[in-house]
Amino acid sequence: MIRVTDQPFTISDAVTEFERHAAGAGAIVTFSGLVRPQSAEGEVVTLHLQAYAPMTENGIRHAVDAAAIRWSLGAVQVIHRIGDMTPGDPIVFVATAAPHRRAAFEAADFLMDYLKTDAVFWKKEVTASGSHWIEPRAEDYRDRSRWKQQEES
Amino acid sequence: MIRVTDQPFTISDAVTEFERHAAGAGAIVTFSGLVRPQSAEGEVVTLHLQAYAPMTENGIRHAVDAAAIRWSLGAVQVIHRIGDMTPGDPIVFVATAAPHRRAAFEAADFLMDYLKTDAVFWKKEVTASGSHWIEPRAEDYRDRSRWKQQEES
Amino acid sequence: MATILYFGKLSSLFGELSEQAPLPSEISDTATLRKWLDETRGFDGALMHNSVRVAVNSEIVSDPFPISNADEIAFLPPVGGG
Amino acid sequence: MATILYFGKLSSLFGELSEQAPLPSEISDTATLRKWLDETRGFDGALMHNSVRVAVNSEIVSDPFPISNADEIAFLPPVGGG
Repeated sequence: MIRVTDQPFTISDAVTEFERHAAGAGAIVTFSGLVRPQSAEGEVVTLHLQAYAPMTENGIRHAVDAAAIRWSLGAVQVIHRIGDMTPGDPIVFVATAAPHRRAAFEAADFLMDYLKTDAVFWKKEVTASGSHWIEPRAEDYRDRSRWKQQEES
Repeated sequence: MIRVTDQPFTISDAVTEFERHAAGAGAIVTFSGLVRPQSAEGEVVTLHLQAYAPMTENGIRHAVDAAAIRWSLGAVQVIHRIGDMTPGDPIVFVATAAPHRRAAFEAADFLMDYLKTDAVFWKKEVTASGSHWIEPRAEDYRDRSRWKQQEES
Repeated sequence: MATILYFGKLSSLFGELSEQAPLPSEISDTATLRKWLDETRGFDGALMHNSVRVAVNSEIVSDPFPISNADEIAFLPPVGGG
Repeated sequence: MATILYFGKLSSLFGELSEQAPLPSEISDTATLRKWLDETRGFDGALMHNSVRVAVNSEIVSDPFPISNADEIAFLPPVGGG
């Protein structure tokens, strides 16, 4: 249930699809990331994402497996857009189903931290003033490091 | 955007409704709590919830306000069922929209911890072996206390 | 007539969520009401438990709180969460 | 013919995501390929940067890694996250 796609998707459709896989779960958490209308460079015209198949999918699968080992999960779904997107378009959808809510919350949070830092994507933002390739924010690395500290402690 | 209702709702419809309020957000987190098919007492036949209007709504509103003060949020939605439900039915739907994902995750997590412990609901589970009124699990109180520790530290 | 509401397990014990009752003249506060209802409605002590809070017109109050026939009085056992 | 893939800012510099190229006989590993492409495709040093990793047939490798005309070689600048 990992999909890297150049086809637009809606959050509603993604949720509906996920619900069919999540039967019997007590808790479902979804995260949806959308193209923001504003960036540090100004108004966003287009966001362009590249992936490298099958490396990108394999990396996500590895993160999903790590989550499934760490938390008791009923189902996991990851949908990630590539190609050209405009503000408001969904970029990423992560859904987790679990018997209890803590597992569902933490697994979704963990997967998003992976996707925002280590996932194999290249991202170009186009604004009125030009285009530039984006690297993860310091904040994203900090978020991601939370799980490593917990593993070591 | 707080609704305590005896009318069944679907997660898909709740998400679709929330998306209309979340325009411009970079991150949307949703939590859906569903009636579990099994409990400590056996197979669940019915879950029955009571609320005390307007005390229940006022308490939720207070928690939503506390979340809005603590995190930068674009929109918040809470839907909570009362009345009779059967396994698989959504009991609660919480959605948060924010510029960044950490705020959206934490605010949804915080609201769920409130709803599972301090919210003004009474909950009766009916199984083949009879019915009994439920109190929050020790785990729910532990989850809730995380936010208080942070406030004090 | 006062409106009396019973929540959670109290509603199971009483068999209904609420009742309309004329308050006897000697019942003028929540403490005497609580004792009278516990004895006359077969709660058999359940209404007297420390954990059962009382609200008058949707506000939690401490016993004894003055009441009259126009009030809505609710008895609230510990909440169970959503 | 080898397939060469350029990702992220390298694709912007090259103007395309990929090219099919016959490898000159003196190019037999990723280190010499990297240098040759950097000089002949106008990367002007961008391909030589330490942060640009190389993959052969979808596996990350370390320079110098042997290559032949049947391979797919990808140059990967730091990932930007999703």
